[in-house]
Amino acid sequence: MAEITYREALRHAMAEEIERDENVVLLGEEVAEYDGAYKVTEGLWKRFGDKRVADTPISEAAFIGMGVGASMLGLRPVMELMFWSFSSVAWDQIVNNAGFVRYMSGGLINCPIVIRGPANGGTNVGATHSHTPENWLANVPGIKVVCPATPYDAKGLLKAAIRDNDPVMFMENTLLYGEKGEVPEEEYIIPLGVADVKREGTDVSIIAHGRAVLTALKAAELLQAEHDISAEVLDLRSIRPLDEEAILRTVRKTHRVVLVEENKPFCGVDAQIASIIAEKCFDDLDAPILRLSAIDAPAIYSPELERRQLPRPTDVVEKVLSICR
Amino acid sequence: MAEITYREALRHAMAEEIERDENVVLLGEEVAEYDGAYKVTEGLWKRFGDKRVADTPISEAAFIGMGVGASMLGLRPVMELMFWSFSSVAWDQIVNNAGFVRYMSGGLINCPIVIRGPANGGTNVGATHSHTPENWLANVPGIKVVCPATPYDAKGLLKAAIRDNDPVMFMENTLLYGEKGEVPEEEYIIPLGVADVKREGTDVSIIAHGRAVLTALKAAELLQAEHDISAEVLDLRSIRPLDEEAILRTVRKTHRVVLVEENKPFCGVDAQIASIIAEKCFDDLDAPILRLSAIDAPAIYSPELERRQLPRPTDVVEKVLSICR
Amino acid sequence: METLKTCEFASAPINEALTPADKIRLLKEMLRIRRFEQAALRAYQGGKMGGFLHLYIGQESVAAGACSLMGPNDHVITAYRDHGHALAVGMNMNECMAELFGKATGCSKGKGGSMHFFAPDKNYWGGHGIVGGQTPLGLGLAYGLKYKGLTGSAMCFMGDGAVNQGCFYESMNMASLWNLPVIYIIENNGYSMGTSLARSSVFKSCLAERAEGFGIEWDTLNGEDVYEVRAKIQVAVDRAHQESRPTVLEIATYRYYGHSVADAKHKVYRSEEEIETYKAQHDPINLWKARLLEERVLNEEQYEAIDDAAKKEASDSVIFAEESPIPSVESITEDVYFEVDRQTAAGRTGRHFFND
Amino acid sequence: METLKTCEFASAPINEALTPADKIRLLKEMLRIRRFEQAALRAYQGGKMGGFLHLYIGQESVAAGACSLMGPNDHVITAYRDHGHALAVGMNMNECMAELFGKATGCSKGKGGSMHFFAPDKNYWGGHGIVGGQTPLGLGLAYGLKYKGLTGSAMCFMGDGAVNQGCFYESMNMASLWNLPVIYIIENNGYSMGTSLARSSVFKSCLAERAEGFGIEWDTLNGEDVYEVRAKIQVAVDRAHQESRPTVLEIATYRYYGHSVADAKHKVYRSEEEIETYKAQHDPINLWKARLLEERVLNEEQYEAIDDAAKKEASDSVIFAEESPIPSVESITEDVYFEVDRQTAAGRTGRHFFND
Ligand SMILES: Cc1ncc(C[n+]2csc(CCOP(=O)(O)OP(=O)(O)O)c2C)c(N)n1
Ligand SMILES: Cc1ncc(C[n+]2csc(CCOP(=O)(O)OP(=O)(O)O)c2C)c(N)n1
Ligand SMILES: [Mg+2]
Ligand SMILES: [Mg+2]
Repeated sequence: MAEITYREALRHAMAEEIERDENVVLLGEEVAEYDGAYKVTEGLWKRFGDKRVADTPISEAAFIGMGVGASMLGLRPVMELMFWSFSSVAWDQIVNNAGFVRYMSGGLINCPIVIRGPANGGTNVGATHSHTPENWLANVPGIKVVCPATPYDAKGLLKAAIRDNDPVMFMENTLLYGEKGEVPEEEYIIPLGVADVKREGTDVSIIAHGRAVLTALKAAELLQAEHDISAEVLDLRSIRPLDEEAILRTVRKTHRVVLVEENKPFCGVDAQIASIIAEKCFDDLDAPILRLSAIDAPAIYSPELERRQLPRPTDVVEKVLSICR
Repeated sequence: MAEITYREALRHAMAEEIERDENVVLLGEEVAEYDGAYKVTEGLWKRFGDKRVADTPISEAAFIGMGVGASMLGLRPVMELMFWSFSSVAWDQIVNNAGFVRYMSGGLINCPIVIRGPANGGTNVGATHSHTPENWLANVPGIKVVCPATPYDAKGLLKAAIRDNDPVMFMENTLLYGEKGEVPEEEYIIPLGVADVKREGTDVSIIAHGRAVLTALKAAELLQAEHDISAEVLDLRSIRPLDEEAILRTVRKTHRVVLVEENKPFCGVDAQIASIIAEKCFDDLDAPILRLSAIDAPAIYSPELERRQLPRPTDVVEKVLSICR
Repeated sequence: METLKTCEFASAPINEALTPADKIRLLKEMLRIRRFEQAALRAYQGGKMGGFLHLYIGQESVAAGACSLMGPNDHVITAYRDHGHALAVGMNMNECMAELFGKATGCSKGKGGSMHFFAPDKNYWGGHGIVGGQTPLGLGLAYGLKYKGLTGSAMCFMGDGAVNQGCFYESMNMASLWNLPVIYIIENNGYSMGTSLARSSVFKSCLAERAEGFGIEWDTLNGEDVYEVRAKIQVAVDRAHQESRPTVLEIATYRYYGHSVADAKHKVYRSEEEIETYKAQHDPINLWKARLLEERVLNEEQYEAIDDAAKKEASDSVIFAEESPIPSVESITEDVYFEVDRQTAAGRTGRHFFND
Repeated sequence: METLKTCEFASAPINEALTPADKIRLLKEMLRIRRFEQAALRAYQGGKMGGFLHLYIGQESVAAGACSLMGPNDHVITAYRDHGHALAVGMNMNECMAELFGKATGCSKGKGGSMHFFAPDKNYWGGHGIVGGQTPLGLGLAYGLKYKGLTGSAMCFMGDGAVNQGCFYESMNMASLWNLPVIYIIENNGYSMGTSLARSSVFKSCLAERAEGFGIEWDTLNGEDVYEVRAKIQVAVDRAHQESRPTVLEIATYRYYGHSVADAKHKVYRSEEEIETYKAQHDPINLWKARLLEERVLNEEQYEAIDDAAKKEASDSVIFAEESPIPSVESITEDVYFEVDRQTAAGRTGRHFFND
């Protein structure tokens, strides 16, 4: 299998879906002539032309809403937010229009839109540019949320998201764009709502999503090598729909769990995961459910400190040791 | 003590603070000449005039941002959102500007703003008008969130919020505006971050905020009368800062807990409360932590069904019985 | 800007082309709106529904005139004051009244209520509660039409208060930049809730003139005359069809009732006299009726028959709504996700709902 | 609209009032900006900082000219391309460079970075990363001034791309409606990232003309000439002070570097020739220097001395930044809440942070 980057995997997914379905169109700031601020859409405008790949003005509310309106007519717009942080100026269009139009119309209208872009801290761009709104959006019934961690998942999930008939919020990570991984030549789809055991283990479960999965995997190696602890790493991949069975399965297997995410702690995704486990695995747990999130402050600029603000493998190790000793 | 409504309590708080501090100004749609869409500000424009109470155009992003800018100069704007739902079009101003300007400026700038208005379902106004964003906003370090349930709390907390030097999101409830309760004549303040045991009990703790507190209290009565179960009801009052000690105290007292809120379940405030309890009361719990939230769909219009969508006292009773039998 | 003189409205080609039956249909549509809403108001006062009820009465000529211009690829979207447009595109009163009653037979199965009527099969895309929030959606409909290579338009209605929501300007810029066939129609009834135009907006000659800064053609018109409404909107429709260019129109109109049924102050922020003057001298139904009488297309007897039919349709719809079933509790979680409703593979994978 | 002819700019009263020392100070401010940013660029390339670095080089006359007009109650706020305004209001290079290095001695203690400089003591309110997001804040500064009865203004800078954010229009309407002394200054450098003006906006004669629809006075000006910048902005400042009315100004300018340091394509979406022509013929520092030489206010030697001082200040600031301490890990949760930082009763009540 070829090794390609997360960025390329996303690009291939979009290219394949553009070719496959004439209703797929890519829209966003600098996605066309500039090849994308993070080069995710590089070459697509040249290849597919103005109709299928187009640059928008800096008007997120209008262009996201435009995508929603177009999707109601049957188009499948794939909208790039240069950063998911900029969803703040299109919030109403995302939540009320993409999220609720099917419900408010009693099921008469569909909204097969994908909104994608990076949602992460860790690149020293400050608090205004480092939002991770997966928890906010997964709070909204009607919306789906996906956070792939690897090139393989990125491609398979994005293709599933584009074909999905519901609005899917697809959250990437600028720190992952350059990460490489094996991706098959043949077409494949990864259904939304299926978590992935990224590493098998028996002593403790580490559950994560997005880039925190890589952190968890590094922690699992350290735990094995230095502490002889066998950690299972479960990658949620999709936040809503959620693979609850996979969560319960791993907790029932290891009886100990540490939840890791890069969001701020209060009402983060892992609060929800913790509440599910606390209810459904009450008799399975041998230790309290622990959470590790970003240090609870707006994203700091200072590069050294921002590295410290996000969960590091050693922080995960420490958490695990506190319940595995 | 006089019995006044929740609405009057809020109004008195604002009137007193306007009189007390020349920097307090009320701004929002229809708050002045129209006396407020829900009459919370009734009479205040007549009494205090154009300068202290003013009507804005339907431009939430501009007027909330205006309030933030004015607060940076030392004003203490109290901004009414006719519905908290309309925060969706001002989201960027609230999160990035009110929430982060202190941090991004390294503490050089304060933002003593209060944003208030009703945040609730249950009035058959549909999905676009029934948001309860306390979980989204409490996710943001830099922001404070308050959800009073009674007239007494509404007044004391609003006065504290106006005097607070950080941005406070104050979430009321149209279904509570007409509720009456005792409120003293003398001035008082209820500090943010102090929960209130609204009813003492020994067998189970019901933790709630906002209108769900009234639901919990009714449930507690039913439990006592019909099932001889003594339920303690803890009203969080303030979501951030959070009175964690009070939560741990009641759980350690009763060993059983049901969390009730009117928000949608995924990553609701109670997910956070559950995750705190699951971690810190691991050895204190005699039963799984249960949660009761709104039925997980956009707010339905149909009046009969919306009543069913929000937690009812009997639903709480059922949850409690499932862990107290 | 292209304009037509008053005297020419009746003789504009689009109006010249009207048969007597067409003209009577326009009257009928306006009467249907009025009688439907009067019945709805009574039912509201009788406690038959919840939430808001924003009446369109007084503005009927706008929706009826505009929607009478729709061809197969002309689409309509509006705000929460949406009953008029819904009926004008051809929705039946039963599904609309049942929606108000929150019944399973409602156009949105009782999920949307008064503010959220939809009929995509009739090119009607709602019914939107957030002020101004529909303006990017209207842009999207126009974009979708153009993308698909269809000759059509998206008429996006909005209030005079809605012009102060920023996404409208973003949408105008994009419509102009991308040559999209959207028609923004500002129904200027003089008030946004209790706030008069003068207290909410500053403008040069009118609100529509703000389009000038975006290189968009605009015009103003008097909404009381169906001929004028049709003639001037047709100019915009033609521009959309032929040049794929947007237009912004501002239509002077008036609402007789309060902002919503809950608006107790609507005779405080505006005078009784103002309301009565409008009713007496500018009522669009009376004016159209007078026209048709004058043109001898209509006589009083026919008028009564049409009106009676509208009243009957309205009262029948109340009975229909009353007798319709309340949606089931299970239906609360239906229509949230397409994939779950259809029980596709995607809908059966993973957990979508999180109670218990 | 009030305009001044080119020949008159130098003799506008506000420019006539400039002493030779004042004129040299303007030169010095522009050179400080350029040398600071060149030093910052080198440090960035040397891996000394993270995130973005948006250089203002080429646009110095705008910030220097505008800020030279500030009286005690005139305030400034801008977007993320904020180093020029920061230095022009009087911030020192040390605190600015240290901020870029993410050090505890930075103006925002290393918390804001390049996009988020602040100096409220100098009436400088940032430095804002979300495009257009500062426009309501500028409105709020103007509102606050008026509320407090102060005679002042809020100059709110923004880019040509930022005009397509809706809150700008909402803000213009409110500024006009409430007579607020805000001055929106569009620094039109022809591009928003890789998108030229023509590909992002439709307008009549210029972007500022969109203000017309809101009854706001507007004007355009050539940013390369400090006299013109000062003369025309002063008209707006006078309007703010005397009439408490807003103004929208559009200033033609140019950035020499890419959108940010990461912009590898900036010689693809615009030609090398375009850049070189601007540098050769329109460089604001060269032009101002030539003026002052011509006016015999300056000689080459003095120029070199001023430039050397600016370079030295810049390189010293790099040393300062290098040698400054990294903020402590504990500082991550400082400056989040006022009440917690001050350990007031409110700050000591309840839990504010939720790790562990
Ligand atoms: C963003 C937003 N802000 C406020 C409201 C509350 N609201 C509903 S209708 C309305 C007045 C709108 O007036 P206008 O646009 O003139 O329409 P009209 O009611 O006259 O048809 C207001 C303030 C809302 N629904 N959405
Ligand atoms: C709401 C939002 N959308 C997108 C961005 C990303 N972005 C940052 S600067 C920029 C271009 C802005 O151009 P312009 O306003 O002309 O300012 P200039 O960079 O030329 O100074 C973009 C698209 C952002 N920061 N905020
Ligand atoms: Mg109106
Ligand atoms: Mg620019």
